[in-house]
Amino acid sequence: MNVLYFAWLRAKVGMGEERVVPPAEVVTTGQLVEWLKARSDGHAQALADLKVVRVAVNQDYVGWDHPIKPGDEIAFFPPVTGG
Amino acid sequence: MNVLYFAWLRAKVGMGEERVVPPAEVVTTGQLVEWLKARSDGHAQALADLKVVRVAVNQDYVGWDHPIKPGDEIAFFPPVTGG
Amino acid sequence: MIRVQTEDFDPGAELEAFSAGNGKVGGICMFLGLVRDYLGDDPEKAAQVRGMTLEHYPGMTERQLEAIETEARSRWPLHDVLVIHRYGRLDPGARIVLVATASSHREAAFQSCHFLMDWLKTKAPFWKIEHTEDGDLWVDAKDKDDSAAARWDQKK
Amino acid sequence: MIRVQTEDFDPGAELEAFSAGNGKVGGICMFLGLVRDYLGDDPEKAAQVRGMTLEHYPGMTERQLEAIETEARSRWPLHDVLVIHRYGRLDPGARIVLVATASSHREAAFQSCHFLMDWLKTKAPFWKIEHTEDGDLWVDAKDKDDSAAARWDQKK
Repeated sequence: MNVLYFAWLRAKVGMGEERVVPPAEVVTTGQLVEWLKARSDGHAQALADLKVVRVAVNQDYVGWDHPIKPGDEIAFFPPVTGG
Repeated sequence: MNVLYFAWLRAKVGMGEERVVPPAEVVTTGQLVEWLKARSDGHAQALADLKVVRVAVNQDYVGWDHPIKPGDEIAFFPPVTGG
Repeated sequence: MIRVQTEDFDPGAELEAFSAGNGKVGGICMFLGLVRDYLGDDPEKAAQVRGMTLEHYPGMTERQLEAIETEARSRWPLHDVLVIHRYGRLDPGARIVLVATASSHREAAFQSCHFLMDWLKTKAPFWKIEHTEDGDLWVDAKDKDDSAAARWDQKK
Repeated sequence: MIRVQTEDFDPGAELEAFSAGNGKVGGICMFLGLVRDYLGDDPEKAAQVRGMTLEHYPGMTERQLEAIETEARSRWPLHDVLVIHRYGRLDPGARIVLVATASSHREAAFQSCHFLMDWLKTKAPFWKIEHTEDGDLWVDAKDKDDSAAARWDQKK
């Protein structure tokens, strides 16, 4: 699956996009977060406080128990500040 | 005093403006209305139903017991419909 | 600023001049009122209005609009206010009124613009006569305009 | 119509094209958002912002804005909706966003425009970074934007 990071999450992770293949038992957005945090200090810092992180699956806002599957586009970003 | 009529009140009275000198006992807008109604059928028709008439003295909205005096500009008109 | 005029205006040019150069303005809200081509509240009565004429009370109009502007500025932190209202004969589709407010904050811009339109509708001495196929009709004041204006009394 | 772009836009020209020729439009409400030259909510911190950069999530931005437009059209009788949102580097005073709604009735125009801005603020995936004398600062989301958007939930 394709994972995207925006704004200060991108800065902390150190990249805007990565392709990942998590193990089969990672089936929710929340589980993906835990798995991603083990990949690097940058990931761990970016995803440390989920109160200031939003997640979208295939460009729709979802919660931390939302199912994920191979091929999904999963994006992590801070609360939005446009307009 | 100078009396002005606007919109359909002007059409009913048959003029937009007239100078009048009411007797000394006419000291409120409501009393002026009663005195004006006796001037012509047009006046009587225009001022028959005060629920659909507004009055301004010297360009400020006032009520029917507002004092009037020589030299005032007194206007009668329907509820406004601008904007 | 208040302008009462027969001439048309250019909303884009007005907006450009209005917002120019004040770096503290974060939001501008603008309302533009147009002459509709149908009668009353029913769009199905289309193309029956051949135009309208707006009569006003010179002097009192400006006085009331200035009072409304002053009231808006006392309620919200505004950098600028513009009200343009036309009178005279207007064709269907013509611009009637423009209200614009500029503030540092969008909520103040929205609310003050809305307030100005609602108060203008019930306090500025303008009267519309519609020119229709069946003759000329004075437009009646609407109860909903009174209630729209009244909600700002409660918020004061 | 939704447009997400780096280029500037001309609000007057947009407004002219937006309102052209529909005789059923009685009111147009427009909101224009600009880059302020000060930080946070304090106008006294003037001239500290040298500009900002707006990042967004291409694809999701358009998708969310279209969903917001659809929602607005389902709630109010609108003849037209326009949302333009810029991204990339913007100088102080630059235009960021334009929202315009056209309806037969002013209340629908005002409410829908206000709704679009409030929802856009909390749902469209844009992020601002302010370039200041002291470095670059990501702008924090504001609670008051959430509560502004939430009031429309209650009204539904």
